[in-house]
Amino acid sequence: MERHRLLSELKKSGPGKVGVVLFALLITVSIYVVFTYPPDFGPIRWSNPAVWADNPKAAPPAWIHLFSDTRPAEHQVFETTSPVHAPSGETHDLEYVFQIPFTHQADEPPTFLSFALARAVYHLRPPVVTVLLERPDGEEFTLYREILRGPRPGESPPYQRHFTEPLRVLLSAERRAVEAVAGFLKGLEDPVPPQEQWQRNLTAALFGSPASPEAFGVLSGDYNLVVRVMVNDPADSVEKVRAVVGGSVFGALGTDILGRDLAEGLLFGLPVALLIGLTASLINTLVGTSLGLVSGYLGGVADVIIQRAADIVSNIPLLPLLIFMVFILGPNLWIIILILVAFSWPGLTIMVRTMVLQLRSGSEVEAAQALGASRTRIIFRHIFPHTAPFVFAQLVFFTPSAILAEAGLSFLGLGDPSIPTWGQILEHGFRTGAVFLGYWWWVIPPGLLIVLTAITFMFLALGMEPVVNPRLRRARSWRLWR
Amino acid sequence: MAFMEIKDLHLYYETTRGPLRAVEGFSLSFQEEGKTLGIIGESGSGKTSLSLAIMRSIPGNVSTYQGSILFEGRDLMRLSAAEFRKDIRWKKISMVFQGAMNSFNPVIQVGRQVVERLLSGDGISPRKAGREAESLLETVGLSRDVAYRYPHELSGGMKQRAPIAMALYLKPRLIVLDEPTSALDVSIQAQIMNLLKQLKWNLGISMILITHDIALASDICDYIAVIHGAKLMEYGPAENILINPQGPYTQKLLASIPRLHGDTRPQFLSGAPCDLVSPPPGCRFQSRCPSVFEPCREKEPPWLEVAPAHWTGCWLYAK
Amino acid sequence: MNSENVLVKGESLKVYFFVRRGFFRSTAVKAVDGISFQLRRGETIALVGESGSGKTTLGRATLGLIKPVEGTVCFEGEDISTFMDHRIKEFRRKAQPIFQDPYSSINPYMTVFQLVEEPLIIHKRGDRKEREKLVIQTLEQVKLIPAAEFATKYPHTLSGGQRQRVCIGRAIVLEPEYIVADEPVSMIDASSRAEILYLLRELQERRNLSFLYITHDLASARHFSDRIAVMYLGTQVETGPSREVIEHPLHPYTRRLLQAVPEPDPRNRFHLRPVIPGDPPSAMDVPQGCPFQPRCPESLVDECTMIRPPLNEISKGHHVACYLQGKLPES
Amino acid sequence: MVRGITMVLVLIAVQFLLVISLGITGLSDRMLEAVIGEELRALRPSLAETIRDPDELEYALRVRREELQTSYGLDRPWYHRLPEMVSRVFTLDLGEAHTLRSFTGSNRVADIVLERLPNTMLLLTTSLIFTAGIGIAVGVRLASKVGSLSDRIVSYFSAVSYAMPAWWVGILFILLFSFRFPIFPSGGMYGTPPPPAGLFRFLDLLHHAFLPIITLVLASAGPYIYVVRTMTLDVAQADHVTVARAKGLTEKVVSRRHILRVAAPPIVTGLVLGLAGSLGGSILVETVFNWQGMGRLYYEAVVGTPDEMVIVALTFMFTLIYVIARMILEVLYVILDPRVRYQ
Repeated sequence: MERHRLLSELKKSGPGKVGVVLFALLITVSIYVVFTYPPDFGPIRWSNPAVWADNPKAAPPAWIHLFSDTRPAEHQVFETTSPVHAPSGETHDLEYVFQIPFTHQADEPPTFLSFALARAVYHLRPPVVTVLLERPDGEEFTLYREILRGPRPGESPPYQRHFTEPLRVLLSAERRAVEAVAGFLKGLEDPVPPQEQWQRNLTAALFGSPASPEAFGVLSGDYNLVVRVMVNDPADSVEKVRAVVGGSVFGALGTDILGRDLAEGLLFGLPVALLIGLTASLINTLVGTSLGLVSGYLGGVADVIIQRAADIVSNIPLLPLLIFMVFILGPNLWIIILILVAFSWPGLTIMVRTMVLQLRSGSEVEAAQALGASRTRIIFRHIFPHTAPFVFAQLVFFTPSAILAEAGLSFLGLGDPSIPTWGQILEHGFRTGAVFLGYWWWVIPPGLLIVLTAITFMFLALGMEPVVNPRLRRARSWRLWR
Repeated sequence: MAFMEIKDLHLYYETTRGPLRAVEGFSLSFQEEGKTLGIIGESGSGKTSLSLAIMRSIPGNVSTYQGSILFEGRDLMRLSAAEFRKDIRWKKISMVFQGAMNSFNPVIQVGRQVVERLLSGDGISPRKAGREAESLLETVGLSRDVAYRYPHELSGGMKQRAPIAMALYLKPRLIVLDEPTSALDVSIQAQIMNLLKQLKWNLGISMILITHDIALASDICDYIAVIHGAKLMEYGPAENILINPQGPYTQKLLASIPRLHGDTRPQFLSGAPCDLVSPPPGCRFQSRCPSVFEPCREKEPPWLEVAPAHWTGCWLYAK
Repeated sequence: MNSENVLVKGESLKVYFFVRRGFFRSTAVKAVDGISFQLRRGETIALVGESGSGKTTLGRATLGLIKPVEGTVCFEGEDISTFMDHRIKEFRRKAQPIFQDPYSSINPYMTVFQLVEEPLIIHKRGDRKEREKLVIQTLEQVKLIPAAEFATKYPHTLSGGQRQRVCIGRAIVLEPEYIVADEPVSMIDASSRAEILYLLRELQERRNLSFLYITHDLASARHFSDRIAVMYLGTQVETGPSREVIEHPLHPYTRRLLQAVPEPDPRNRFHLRPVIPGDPPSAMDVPQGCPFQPRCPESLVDECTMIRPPLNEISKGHHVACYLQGKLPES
Repeated sequence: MVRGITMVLVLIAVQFLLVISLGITGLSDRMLEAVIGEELRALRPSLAETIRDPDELEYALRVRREELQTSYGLDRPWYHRLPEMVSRVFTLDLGEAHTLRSFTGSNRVADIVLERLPNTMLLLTTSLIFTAGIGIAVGVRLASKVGSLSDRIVSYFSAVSYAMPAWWVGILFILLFSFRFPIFPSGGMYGTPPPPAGLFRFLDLLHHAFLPIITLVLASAGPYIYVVRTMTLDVAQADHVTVARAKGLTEKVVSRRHILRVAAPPIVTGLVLGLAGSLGGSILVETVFNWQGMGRLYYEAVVGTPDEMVIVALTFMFTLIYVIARMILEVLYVILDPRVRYQ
């Protein structure tokens, strides 16, 4: 009876409806994440700096330009494997030329310019790599010129370079680029900004021309990044060239200080949060309910022991102990869940026991006993169904507590490092000073997601309240800290 | 002038299916002061709602509350809430609620609660209040020290007497008693009824006794009103109703009481009172009535005086 | 008395509960304190008394739901406390309770069909088909007609009387021989009480059932039982044929109890009803001698305060436990 | 009686849980070894100046190490050493910290903890008082108009407030009120340099305490309002309230004497249980606002350079605060509910 009421009540109440819709949404997104993300997302992607090297650091989300008049520099990544020119076999034409044309249309210069080169092979002498920037005003800057590393002792040809780790160069910080700019400025007649000023912000000079003695104006238009690789042997090769024009904004939710795409990490956090919440809640419910049933129905010594234990555990201030235990036992997701359960079962146990005691002396159970029903039958058919709606509501109610608890632990740096969670993202942001630097995109979305997830369950619980309330409100689960 | 006259009283509750008609078009005049009127009805007939309507103690989910209650020439329903509180509530009309054990605040001493009305506001000294509470409790047959006990320390019978003491506090002219003895053993029930009789005789207090037990009503009531399905079915002097009932419902109700003496077996009324959210047209008793005929199903029965001061609402007596 | 015909027999039954008082002490609540009775096949005994007189406890003891501290309950001549595993199950099939509150004694999560079927499942009766047939038959017997329609309903959609019929159906589906009906109609509207009682009587006649009818309603006891046993504070003070006990009560307690019952008579209102003074005492401290003696309105003889009066047969089948027999005026 | 025993058991159980986990995992030994290593490293240069012979130097260091091991009790297994520590803690002899120091430089744990205690209590008690005030005032008002717009709004607010991690709210406040609109300081307890003692210093403290307190209140008031509302509602529907109204008592008397007075015990319980939440929350909030309280200290003692003496002492203090609150609750219960008195 009450099972049906539970559902119909959920559909009727406002919070219940909102809860159901949100829950469906969370589940759908989680399923998407589970199927599209690699299972070891944490170690191989999130915590691997190489993956994020090309991204702008601490960039706000791309959509903020909707709220400002200036057009931000777009983040552009180019990669090519086909040179416009390759060695033809004649001895004086031993050169690979890669061209990366791009357009810069913004009210500010790019935040950086970088290039990368991967999988080079040579046979005699190491190739020479030169990088040039052709600007829309026809100027040409040589940004970089280096020779790849020569043969190591004991190495024999063909020599392979940058196969595992590409050669990565931050062009906008290169000495040669500074020289190129200085040369360019010297040729101008108008007064130009002093070197101390533009050297700190080289991209402004690379992507602009002096607009006044103080500052550079942005030079919009088509640029071309040319990468020349001089080789000594026609059999030498270069496979891949990559260029990144660093933007000032990135993606849907921006990046963190390491250039990680926050949207990606936050999305991964959703199934993790649901996993933590639901698993902890499920185990907690299972443990709490069974102990309550045992304690209430069997009575005697078992009852006394369980009740004393519940009394003690429920009076322990949770968070200090939780921090301590996680610190001792190590930050592992499952350990965190188990510790959470270890300190949270008494609420449910006490509630279930009280109900069982009432039911046990009631006439329904007595009638079943008089029929000769077995103990198992009485517990599962005549006692458990009465407690089920309350147990279920507790299940829903405990879930956000567990999510919040994990987030709190993660925020203290006690999260499982192999699995990125919202709490950990927040912790990283807080620890690296995101708050004090005003990196709001790093701090607000993870918190909002925690709230959204927790509130989904709160609304579900609120929707069930009319059915469950009289007894639920005596349960003490809300004492869980936040 | 009648002592109390209720005219066309309605009380509907709001439900998800529509209004639940707990009291519908209830009219009766309670002629003499110092007498007792019994209101008899099965569970779900609206008798408790009627008592709440008379006391103007209506709960929040009431959708319709109208009609008039003339008491000492004043229409109680037209009085403002403040006037009603100042002049009528507990001063002229008091009440003993159903479920006496819950009538008392568990954390305040019984005596304080008995004389609480004046303690808060109109102001009497606590000492005087204490003495008054003691003597009131004595009036209802409780010892003086009960005044200083908490409700959970009283036995069932004592708990039943204390609300009566509370109702007597301001010497009201009318006490509404809602099932004052339900869930009590016959022996305690008889004690309480004796107490009520003594109050009636000695203090001349008028009472309205609401109960499902017509035999219990015979113990004290001078007039009896029978309600069924939120409607008044029959009303008259106790002699007429108990000995010579006219409406089929009253007849059946009386026949369903097992008699202690004599071998007449009790009869029974099968079926349940009609649904008060969507009642059938015509008489509310039609589905259970043994002598139902055409008009009962079509139109509401007329209210007829079948004997002096004895009224019944039944098509059987329509000419 | 033909002993072959006796179905249930209690011999000097005593049921005590122990209640913690303070930290170490505990007091015995003497709910049933030395009661013997015999219930024949096809007979109904009404157990009458105020609340706290121990009548419910006695009923539960005869079903083996509570263990007496002393005395035995025999069912078909055998002590039920000696029943082991399968024997106890057989006994459970034959002896069934019906409880006062039809709202709390059935599982609200089960349909009427499941409720009535459950005893059959517990006792592994028949296959699905046979059980279905039996359940429908039973529902028809308890007048839940049309049975097929009622079978699919949940209890909360039924009225009090209908629920009580479901309880009765649950109790009789196993074809028991002995039923303890504990105030089966006190939660039902007065106007439909008789209907349930007639139903029980009909089932009794058809199946030769024996009833222990526990009630505080003396009038219904008169009409629906063969014998009445009046209980006071865990003891039997009077027992005899129903009519006899009602018309010629011997014990002062029975007399006062009967006088307290109102009959719908308009003359009632002109006089006070004789009442038993005071509250019923608690079973925690039962007075010495006759348990009724502190409230007894009759003049006391010395024995009353010293030794508990034995149950004496005054006329055929009419027993009373009182020293004042012959000294009391005829009622 | 039973409650009192339970509370003492709680204290003991927590300590033993702590000690056993410290011992079994070998963490205690490791921490002490690290401390000794640290001391020896500091000792080496000064010793090297007086003792030239390397062998002799090593020997001297070894002797010193053994001395230290004995003084820290490392020569005995943890199950001898740690219970002693616990028993000392129970007599409030908190011992000496290995690495942490108090602001005044003392290494006595009692000094370290006690100078933090008032800071934490300032946050806890102030927020508790605000929570109680807001919760009771709003909750009771709402109970009288269930289903109204304001009731629904506050119900949603409660749910949201329960779902919001307090520390995150703290971060938002910093972002908003310290960074975007610099009204309040982002952390710490006093400005730099701290104003001279007296009124200004106190005002400075209030200025710094404002955000942490608001954070704690915001997190706990929402759920508490809901608890008060439900408890009050529960009582408001009781029969004795109908009777009180029927008696003609004014609505003020009814709600004060017949509703609030009866609902008081569970409402107080809710508050004390909420304290358990705030106690935990204070660790996080103190961390966010760099508030020099016990919570922040606990965080430092666990996450920074682990210091078992401080961990044990602080856990004891946290439990003690909670247990004292529970004891007060028991006493209040006896005062508030006559039914308990006579049980």
